[in-house]
Amino acid sequence: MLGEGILKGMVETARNFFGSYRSRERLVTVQYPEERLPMKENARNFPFLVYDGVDAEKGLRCVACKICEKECPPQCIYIILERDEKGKPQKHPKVFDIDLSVCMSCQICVEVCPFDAIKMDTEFELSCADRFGGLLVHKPQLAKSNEYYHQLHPADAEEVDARLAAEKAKAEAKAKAAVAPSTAKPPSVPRPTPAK
Amino acid sequence: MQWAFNIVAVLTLLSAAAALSLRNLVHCALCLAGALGGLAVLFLQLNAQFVGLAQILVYVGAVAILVVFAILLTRGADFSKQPALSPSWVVGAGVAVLVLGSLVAAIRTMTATGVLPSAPPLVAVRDIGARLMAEYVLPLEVVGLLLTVALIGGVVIALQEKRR
Amino acid sequence: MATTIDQVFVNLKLWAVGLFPAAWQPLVSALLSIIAIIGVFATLFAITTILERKGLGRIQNRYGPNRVGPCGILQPMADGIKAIIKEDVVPRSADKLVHFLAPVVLVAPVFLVYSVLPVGRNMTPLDLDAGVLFFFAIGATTELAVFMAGWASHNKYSLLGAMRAIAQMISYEVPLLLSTVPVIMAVGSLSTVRIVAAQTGYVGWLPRWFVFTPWGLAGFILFVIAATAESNRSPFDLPEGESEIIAGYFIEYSGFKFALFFLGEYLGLFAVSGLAITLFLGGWSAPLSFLTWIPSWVWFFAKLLAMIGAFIWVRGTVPRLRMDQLMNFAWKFMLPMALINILAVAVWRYLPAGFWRWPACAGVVWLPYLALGRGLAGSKRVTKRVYRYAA
Amino acid sequence: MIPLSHYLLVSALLFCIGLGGALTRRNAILVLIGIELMLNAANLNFLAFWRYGPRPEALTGMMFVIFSIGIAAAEAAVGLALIIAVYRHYRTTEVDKLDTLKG
Repeated sequence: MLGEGILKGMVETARNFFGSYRSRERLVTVQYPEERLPMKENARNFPFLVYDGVDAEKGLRCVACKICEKECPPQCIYIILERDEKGKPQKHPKVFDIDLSVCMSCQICVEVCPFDAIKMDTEFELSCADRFGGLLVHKPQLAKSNEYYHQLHPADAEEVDARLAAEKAKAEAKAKAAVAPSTAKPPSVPRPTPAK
Repeated sequence: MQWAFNIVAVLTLLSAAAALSLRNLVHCALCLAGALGGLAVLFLQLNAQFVGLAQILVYVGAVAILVVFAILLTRGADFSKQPALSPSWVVGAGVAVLVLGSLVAAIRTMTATGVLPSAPPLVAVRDIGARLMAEYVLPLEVVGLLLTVALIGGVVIALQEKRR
Repeated sequence: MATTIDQVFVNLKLWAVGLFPAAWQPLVSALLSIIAIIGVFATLFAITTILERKGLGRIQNRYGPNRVGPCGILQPMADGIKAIIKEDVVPRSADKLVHFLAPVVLVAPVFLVYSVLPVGRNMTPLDLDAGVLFFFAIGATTELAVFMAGWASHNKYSLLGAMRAIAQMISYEVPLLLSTVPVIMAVGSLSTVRIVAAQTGYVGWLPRWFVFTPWGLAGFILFVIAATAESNRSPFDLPEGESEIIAGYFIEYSGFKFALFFLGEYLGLFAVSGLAITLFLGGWSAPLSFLTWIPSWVWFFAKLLAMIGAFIWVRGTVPRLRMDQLMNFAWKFMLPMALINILAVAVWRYLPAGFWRWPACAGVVWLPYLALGRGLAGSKRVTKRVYRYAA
Repeated sequence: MIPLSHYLLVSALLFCIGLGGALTRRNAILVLIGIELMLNAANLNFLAFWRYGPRPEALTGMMFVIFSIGIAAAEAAVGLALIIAVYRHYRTTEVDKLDTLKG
């Protein structure tokens, strides 16, 4: 009969209407600023720079190799290498800017960085009153500690730390071997598991 | 009442003149709707409530929309740069002025000028209905038939021809 | 006491008009009515926007607006302020004058239409002998306003939306008008006041509303469906189908003019709901005879809110129709049913009062309904879907 | 009270505007608009004479106007359908160009 389906549908919507007042579980909305969903493990938004230790300037892992600048598809990264008084390049960026209004969160900079110096942040509340300058972030704002990275992506951070420690141990062993070549082979170091 | 009549009459005549003199055809159709609406107000002033409302319903609600559809379907809206007036416009305008002159002359020499109406007649819609069903039932049926024929005829004429 | 409260607004107006000299009184009376209509129905518009958003939210298991004020009840004010202070953008190639006039031509007649609705006992601003005709005549100008808006914007989406809207409105105006004919035949008058007066009696304590007769129920359903289509509400909101033509005929409007379009749409909805109440639901009369002590205007607005609630409920349930389905429904179902309903009221009128005219009249309406419903369902050729590209 | 001659004058002016428009414009739709205006001018005349006539309760003029409105609606529908058909055939709605007898 014509109209039967509409009546059935109306009963269903009425059930939704009254049910949403009776049982809270039906309501799917998250009341955002007060109530937040936990962030997903692999959530990512915009990149930031990792530093070790306490001093953001000294501990910065970035060596200003500019690979990320070249690889960045929308070209939102801008790096100037630091030089000392004689003009000798230092392994440190003098300027490291990211234009967040251009960045497309592709994570390619993270993939290509050989030093695990740039990682993805999960911060998304970036609104600001300044239309042009506000989203161009500089090195001091970009530099975040390794502990912060541990908070965001604990599993990834553990893995990165293990790998870095292993590489460091390997390099030390190599140096030791260079100092004393007569001794036996350097102790075998477990190969770091490749990043997923 | 005089000033209300004057305002409505002037507005009606102005929009009627605009409906036939503007270049953009859609503007013409909108002005036509305005003129017919003004005419409906004149009807209402003449105590012809039913006719005035029927005028709005039929003309503003239907005929004006029909004209607009016709204009858009014939691409009249993108009016070209060629002259809007036909080559024999002088003759046409002359005829119109002549008719106007003779009509005005006839009205001025009318013996019954300034006849004032008796008491305003109170016409109930019920009376109109009763008349239509009793005295005027044959014309009513004929109009009904005419409208049906016009409906079918309009559809048949405007129907897209299938064969080339 | 009950009569005092019932007539409080009538007496208030009489008192206010009495303060002026006799020559001014008609003008003052008219002005007071206009102010009351605009104030009351504009407020109702604000209430309805929040009701609709909240109701739709709950139907979809959401909260709806709940930020501005307690439980979000100040949301309409925030919307209004936003609409007023927004920039008014007019497209460069638009026809400026027509673009400006369209919202005015849309909203002004809708306010005029309220003057024939009896919102309470002795509370009809304009008691016309041809009240129902006045309603439809003034309401017909909306189509012109829709066309003006769509054409003047100089945008193909708006023009398409306007064409759709006009085609839909003209198609559904026929069943809308024809579904009122049974009531007019039963009452023998076009005056809204007389139509309500004919429904004020009670049988026992049940009201004598027309909706409780077979032809009245059918007429009411047909009228409400046609009214939904006339006021471009879901499921007949093709003219503003976002997925196809963005916002239809008011796509190029912003700021206050857009708010005017919104206002016009809702005011049109209230007007047809009010007419449906007047024609079928007994106007301002109480639903049960022992409830007559509640003022008549309370009943009218209670019924109006109930109608609005039903419209919101339908909007939350039924998906949008396709253009051909819309037209088929109008011409193949609504129009024949409206004509058959006129036959049914004739059967009702000329059968002697008693039990037998109930099944006779109901049969006259019900059997064609079944047949037409089957026809509509049978014409649907459901074939197995063939995928051309996806293997 | 407004004298009868005022209504007749308005009606005459409206009729001549319609006549002039119908005779001078090129576009067929405008010719139709002119004819509509002439019809309406006649309607106004009928109503004015009905109102100011000797026996308004006979409703003669009003009946004439009611039928005239019905006929005008039919005329507009058929006329516009014809214009659309002609446009489809000749790709023009200008009356001056529609001068061939053979389709």
